[in-house]
Amino acid sequence: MPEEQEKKEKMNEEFEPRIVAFLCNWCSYAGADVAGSSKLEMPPTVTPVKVMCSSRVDPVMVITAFLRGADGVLIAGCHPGDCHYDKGNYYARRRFAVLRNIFDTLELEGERLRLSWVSASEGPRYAEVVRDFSKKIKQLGPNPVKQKK
Amino acid sequence: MTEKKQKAKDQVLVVGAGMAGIEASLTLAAADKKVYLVEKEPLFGGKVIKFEEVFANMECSTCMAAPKQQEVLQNEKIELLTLSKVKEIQGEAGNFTVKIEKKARYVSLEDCIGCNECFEPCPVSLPNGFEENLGERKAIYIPCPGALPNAPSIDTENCLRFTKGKDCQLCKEACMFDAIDFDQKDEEVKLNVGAIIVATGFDLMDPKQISDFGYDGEANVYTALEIERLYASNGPTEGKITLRNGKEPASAAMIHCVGRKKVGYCSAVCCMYNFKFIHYLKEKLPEITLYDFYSDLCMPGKSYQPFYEHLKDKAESIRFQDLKIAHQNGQVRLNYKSLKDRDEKLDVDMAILAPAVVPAEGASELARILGIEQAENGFFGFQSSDRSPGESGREGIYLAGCVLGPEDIGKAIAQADAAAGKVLALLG
Amino acid sequence: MTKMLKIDKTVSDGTRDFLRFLLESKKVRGVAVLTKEGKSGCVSYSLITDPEKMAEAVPFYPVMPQNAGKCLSLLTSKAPFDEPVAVVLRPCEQRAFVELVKRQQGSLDNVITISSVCAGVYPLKTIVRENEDKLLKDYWSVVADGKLPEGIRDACSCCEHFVPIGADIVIPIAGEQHTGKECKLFANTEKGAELLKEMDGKTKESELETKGTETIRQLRQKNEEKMLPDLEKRLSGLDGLVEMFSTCIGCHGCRSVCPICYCRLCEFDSPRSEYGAEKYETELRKRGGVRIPPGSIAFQIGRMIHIGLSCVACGMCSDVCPVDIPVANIFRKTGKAVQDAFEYIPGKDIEDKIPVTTFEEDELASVED
Amino acid sequence: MEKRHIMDRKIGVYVCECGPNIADALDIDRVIEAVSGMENVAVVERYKLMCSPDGKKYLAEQIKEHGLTHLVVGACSPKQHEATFMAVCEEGGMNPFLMQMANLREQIAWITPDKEKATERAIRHMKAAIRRVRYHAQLEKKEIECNPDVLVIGGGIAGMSAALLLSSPDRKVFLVEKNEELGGMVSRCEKLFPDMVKGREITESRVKSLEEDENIEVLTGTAVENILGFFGNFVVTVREKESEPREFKVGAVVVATGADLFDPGALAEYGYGKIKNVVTASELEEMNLKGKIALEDGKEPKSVGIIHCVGRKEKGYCSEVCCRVGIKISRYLKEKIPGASVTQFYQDLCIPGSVAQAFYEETRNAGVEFVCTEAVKLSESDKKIQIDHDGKLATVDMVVLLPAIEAAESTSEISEMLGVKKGKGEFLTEEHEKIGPVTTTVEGVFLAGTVSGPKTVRDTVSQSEAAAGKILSSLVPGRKLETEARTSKISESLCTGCRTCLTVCCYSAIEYDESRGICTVNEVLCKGCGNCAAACPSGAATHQQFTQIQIHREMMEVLR
Amino acid sequence: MKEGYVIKATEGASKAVAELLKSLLEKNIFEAVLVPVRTNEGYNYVLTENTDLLNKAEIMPPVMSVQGGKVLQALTRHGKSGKIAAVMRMCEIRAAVELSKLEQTDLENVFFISVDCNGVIPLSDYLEDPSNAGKKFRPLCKICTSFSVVGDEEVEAVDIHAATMGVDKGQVLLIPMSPDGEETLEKLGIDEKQDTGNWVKEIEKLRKQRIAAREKALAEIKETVKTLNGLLEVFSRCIECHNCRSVCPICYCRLCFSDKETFRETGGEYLDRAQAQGVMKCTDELLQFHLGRMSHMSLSCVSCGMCEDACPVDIPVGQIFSVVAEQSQAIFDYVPGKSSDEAQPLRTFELDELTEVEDK
Repeated sequence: MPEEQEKKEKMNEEFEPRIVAFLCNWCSYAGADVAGSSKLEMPPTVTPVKVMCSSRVDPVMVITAFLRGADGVLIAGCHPGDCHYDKGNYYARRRFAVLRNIFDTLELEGERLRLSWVSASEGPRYAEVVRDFSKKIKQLGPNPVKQKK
Repeated sequence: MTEKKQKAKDQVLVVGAGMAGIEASLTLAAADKKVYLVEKEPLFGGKVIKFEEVFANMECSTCMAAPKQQEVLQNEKIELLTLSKVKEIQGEAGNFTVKIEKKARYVSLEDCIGCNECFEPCPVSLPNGFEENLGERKAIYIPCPGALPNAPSIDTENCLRFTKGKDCQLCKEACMFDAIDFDQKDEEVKLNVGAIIVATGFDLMDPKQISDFGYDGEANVYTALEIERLYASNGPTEGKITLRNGKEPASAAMIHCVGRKKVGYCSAVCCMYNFKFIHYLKEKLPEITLYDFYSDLCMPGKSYQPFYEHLKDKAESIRFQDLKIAHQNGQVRLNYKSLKDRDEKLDVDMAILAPAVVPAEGASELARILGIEQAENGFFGFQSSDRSPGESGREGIYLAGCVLGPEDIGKAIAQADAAAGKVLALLG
Repeated sequence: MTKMLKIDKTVSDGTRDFLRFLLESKKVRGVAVLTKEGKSGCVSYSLITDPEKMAEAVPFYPVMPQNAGKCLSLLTSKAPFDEPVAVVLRPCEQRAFVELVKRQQGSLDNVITISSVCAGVYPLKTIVRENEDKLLKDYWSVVADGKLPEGIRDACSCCEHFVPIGADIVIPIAGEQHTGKECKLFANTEKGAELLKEMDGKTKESELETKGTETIRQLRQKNEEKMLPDLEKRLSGLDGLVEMFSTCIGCHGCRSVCPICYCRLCEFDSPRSEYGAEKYETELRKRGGVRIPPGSIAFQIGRMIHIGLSCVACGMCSDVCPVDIPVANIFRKTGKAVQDAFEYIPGKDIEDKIPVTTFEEDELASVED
Repeated sequence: MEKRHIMDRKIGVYVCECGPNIADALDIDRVIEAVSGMENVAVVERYKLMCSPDGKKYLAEQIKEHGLTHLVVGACSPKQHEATFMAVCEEGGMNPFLMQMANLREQIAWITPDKEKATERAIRHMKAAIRRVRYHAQLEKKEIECNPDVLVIGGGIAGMSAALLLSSPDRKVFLVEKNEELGGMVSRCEKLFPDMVKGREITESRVKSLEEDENIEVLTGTAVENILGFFGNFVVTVREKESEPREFKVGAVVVATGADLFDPGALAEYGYGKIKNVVTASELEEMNLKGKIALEDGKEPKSVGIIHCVGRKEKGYCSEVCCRVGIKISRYLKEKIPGASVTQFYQDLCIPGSVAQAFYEETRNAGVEFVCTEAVKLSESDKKIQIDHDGKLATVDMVVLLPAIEAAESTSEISEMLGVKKGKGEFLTEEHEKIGPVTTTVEGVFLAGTVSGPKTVRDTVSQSEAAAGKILSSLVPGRKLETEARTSKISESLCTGCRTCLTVCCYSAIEYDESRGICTVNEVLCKGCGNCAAACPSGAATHQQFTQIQIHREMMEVLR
Repeated sequence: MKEGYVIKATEGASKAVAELLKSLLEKNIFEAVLVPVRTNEGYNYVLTENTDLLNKAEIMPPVMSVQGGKVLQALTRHGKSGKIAAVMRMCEIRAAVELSKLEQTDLENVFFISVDCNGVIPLSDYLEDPSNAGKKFRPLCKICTSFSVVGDEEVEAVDIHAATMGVDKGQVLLIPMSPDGEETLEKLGIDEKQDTGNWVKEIEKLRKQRIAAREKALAEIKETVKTLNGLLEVFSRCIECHNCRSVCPICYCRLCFSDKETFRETGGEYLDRAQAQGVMKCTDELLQFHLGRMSHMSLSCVSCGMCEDACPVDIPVGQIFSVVAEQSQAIFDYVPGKSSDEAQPLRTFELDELTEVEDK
């Protein structure tokens, strides 16, 4: 068994999470760009998928991402009140709450789904979100889907 | 001299590329006017891009400004002239001839892709004015991450090449795009426009002018703009609010109406942004003790008082008459007279001044060049109810934003659209 | 006489070995076959690429979780396989797939079909609710006696096309007495023969159709004769149909699992087939009472018209019906009637045109006047 | 059917070196090699600087030369150059929406020091972009006819100013006022602060210009009964008292219906309506206009108290103008009744801006007293009024109350009629308090003046002119409206008419079509956020540039 | 204490209510009534104005063959019905209300008569042997806490409630639940009244037991499905017939997301997917279907158990959805179908809420 453990830990060591990040065009994607032009180093774990507004993110997309092996899914949009489309992010938040609840209730490692607000000037915050989320996922290990019996 | 020829009535000059200037330009361009947007700084966006958030809804100001800035840069109807100033104007409404002095950037906007590789090697470093001197920059620089246009400029007052005549090439060598061109010359651009909108904004009074407040840029007495930059996530401390010695303040006092007596008017926005600072400071330093020194609370309109109410308990409000600031070894002492004419004193780690809003540097010269009205207090236009705010006293020239006096962004934007409206009505 | 390879193992083990061989020898990139996860796990149709995983394959497990034809359509409808894939399917499943390919719902490119002389399967509910091990034991022992297992679905016990048509490789089971110790692989086509090469085992020329298969055929005919009259009695006229579907709860499960029903959005889910207020009004006035939701008969008849010609009588519809309506029997009967009229055996040959998409000058005189 | 057209796509893939920025940070050749085999990829090239004039020319030529149907550019952030390359597409005769950018610089090169990893990521980004772009469809900006005429509701200073600025020979302006008279609040003030010009002069000069202007039709004593349609195409129904309703078309609507004043009667402490000689500011204005400021018994008041912030606590906001109104009124009193003592009871003096304080100081120097106080209570004591302010007492002949400005009753109807939400203080909500002070979330509907909150005359005028400016620039006579191409759309066959999309749309861009029982998107109003697409459970609603399949494909490559 | 009107039920509650309906028709108070009626081997909802047909009415049929909410959807999706009275179980009424929020039913002219529901028997058990009725029950019925209209379980839409629990045999207590209901009952001129105390006591007693039972049962179910492997284990039998969705009263889409072309891939891609783990099930998408469906309807799920009934492979899908639904609904303390003015939570929002889900 212990050796099993070791193997697992070792795997987690080498394991590089694959994270899909839905970024809203106006705030979070811009924030990611600022992080980039400020040359803030980030783990190579996150691949952004641009959407116009966090409210475009359909729960089914997130579910699909998870079931198809995403180790983490990040949804990032404008801070509440800042939505470029008036109120979109509030709807996004509700949808996320429901989705996250489903995952938590069924113990599907809901921590793999994250909602964060990142504004267009928050390059450093974006970098921090990426680092922090990547760290959490690394601790969780690979998506169970990829190792289901 | 380059000359832009086109029908005057289809062209408009907008002076000042802050929020008001930007708004006016976009509104005019939408009506197919060719707009020349003149900005004296190497970057544009005005004061707003220095703020992290704006009262009363605490919206992220970059999120407000950046999309509009991008629009300006991508709109082929708008030509942004940075490092430029109006030198001379002739003609009348419908047909002005304007001379613009355009300083050399020494970096080609066409070739530069904003990779920032040129800063590293530059041997000169100096306090960054954009960061209220809280951070450093090189002689070739972009004022802050995300600044637009996304290309540096060479500051000839500090570049060795221009000051000491040294043949320093380091930045040029570092640039892979041959974007840096020392041979660029200042040029004079001649424009033929039908109308002009003036939106050159404001400055904050330099508190050094009033010894009472003990501001010297070294003691832990700060101006509002310094706090804005300290809190800004793209600022010199990436949003950490610290004292000059890098420590976190345990207490801070915000002082309203700094210089109000001197200028003789209420600057309209100070109370509100002081409340905003309460939010800033409490968010970053939940333990901090805050004092809010005010004389009258000015929070006009439907949405300001609610904002105040949800913050007021986070700071002790003190209504004062006179106030002096003294400091020694880091500690700041406030000596003030309370409303009940009692003399009080209070020691804090940090004092934050809300200096009066004053006309932008060079306003008088601009008024002279344009031949438009300027009030004693230095602001433009007429403060009369029977003239519309945008009128400048000269037909074809209209005003928008804080050139008219201190006011919040919403009013400035409205005036910008109003000015644009007048232009469109005039030129058809 | 056809080329035949004999492996001295149970028909399942033999087939498994053969499939593993196909993967190992890189003759195919993948194998589509029934699998069972562990002991407790359930049976489902899977695409295997790793020889190791072949251990999970249960090629002839006597249950049909989904019509494999439908699964193959899912796998190939967007674009065909780009490399060879061997698929194990029952005769009805294979015919279903061919029908779907005729309708552009899949592609035979790079598909190599392995089918069996089918002894039928148990109803899903039986497998789910009764002792699986016992059922399996019974099944194979009965098959080994050259008989038909007890309790298999009606559709199977009356099946007439249980000998595959046009499969590349055929494995006899029904009517084959030695399934317990030997596995025969008949190479039906050139492709099939290719696959058998280098696979160890004794090759010889042999006949697929034996006395065994004949007896099974007769058995099944008898079963049908037993079943039909009763069905016909109940089905007499529209009332009979209404009667039989009176318990229908309108879940349309029969449609969802039907391999031939490939429409993305069924006519009967479209607003066109929904009643408006006034329609109810008139119905109510006419009859004094309307059943709601209405139109379960319209749905069934409509479906018969849409798929009758291509119904391969695989029996899935009966299997999923929550109220045990013998949908499959009804469809089989009505379907067969039209199919005979056009002498059309659905899925027999990819070249046969679907009768409704073609016509002949001198046909169907019988229906005129 | 998808099968068929997907197959004959020709995707051109171009990687920009961005000088050393991308070239040094990752192995572009490996990226090229990795994507070359992909389905539909016709050509893969690298270029030193794609956004340079040469680069753009090169790209446009490539599109023509290879007859590309789709384009993927791996370069900097789309925020930087998407517009640039979309223009290049049109240059090359390709629909610009068939292009997709992969952000190799900001989001890989500059944040991934390890070249190996950077390259892997770049490959993933590029593949994702390529997979996605295969599903891009041509989108066209539609041009729709629009009506340049404008409806201005409300004939106060706001409405009049807007109408006058809008008027032009090729645009008709309808100015609708429910009262018989134009002029609104301003015409009911003798003078206005800070420069004490006459209110009537201001309004009358405007009324005159309105009457002379044949492009403007003034409809007084007329109510707006209904407004249907959308930006560029509104249909308005108005009715003049009992007469037949009248219908006309306009392209935009300016709402300038103003505000009301808080009723002090609601608050016992002021004894308004009970105690004699307690009047409101507007009542005093009225007296003043009539020529005489007097007590009920006709005598002149010798002492007057002016009380600020009446109803401020109840309303929860500061009405901005009251302090200055109070100062103005004390000027009236000093002027008309020399020797009268005037005392202002205020909480906070709100006198923002470059001149108000001078106005205040002059007045104070003229002998008006200013008393700062928290709470005030009035009571009657032998014909006089006693003012209890924070325990201290003062006695005066007359008290003038400065009531808060509150949303007019009519605001609710307007809000219903136009779908503009009510917000803080029940006033109409601007699209954005800061950067959209006169626009609303309903495109083509503009706000001017106190209908969106308390304002000075000056700010009211500038808002009216701003509304006019917005209209002049967006609704140009003879020019069509260009719609956003990247909008949502709703599939007729899949829509169940559940209206979930409609309820979540922040721009009222979705309408329910009773006859067909489905929802439809109004492309003029849709801003393309895609909220409806995510809200719709059956995917009947979709965003044309962010379709489910585009995002799914992109995502699958990311996860591959 | 509320009062109810007493009607004789010597031949059973069903007959009694049927008689009530007859008189409602005869008095032309309604154009027609919607009730379950015995047809051959089954029970079906029938809309009728024919009083004879009401003799075959079965107010509380032992099985639920079609969920009443779906019935009303079929009846009013394309425009409101004439003025009708509908006799239904609570879960059916709540589904109908939920559907009205989703614009799938128009209840303006529907007058609801609810009944104390003691649950239904699974279809399969009934088919196996009708005499199972009243012995076996749907698992979800056994733990149903909203089987009546007392207190928390009050549902605005109900006009009259026909109480049978805690009411002496041979009687049905008709309790007016709305002004409209009150009025209607007065029209019928029933003289005998009785207070509802016993009934309330009885309901509350039973509810207490049910709440406990529910907690226990759902906790057990949760144990079996939790974690990915648990979920896969339970659903591995799923054959993707999607019966659960087709019979669900809340699933109203014409085309389910799971049937869209979107998720189809090319043969090559499927092979690559198989490669990843050596094997790929053709039912690989099934969790996407079930989780996706949860994300769409769990807020409105009324735990009626139709889905479970219709599942040909006996997956306890209803109970599993209940486990999730209860939690989802708790987030917005939303009770589906309780009140028609409460917006379905995904169609609205609060400015200041749910911050606990951010950055977690």
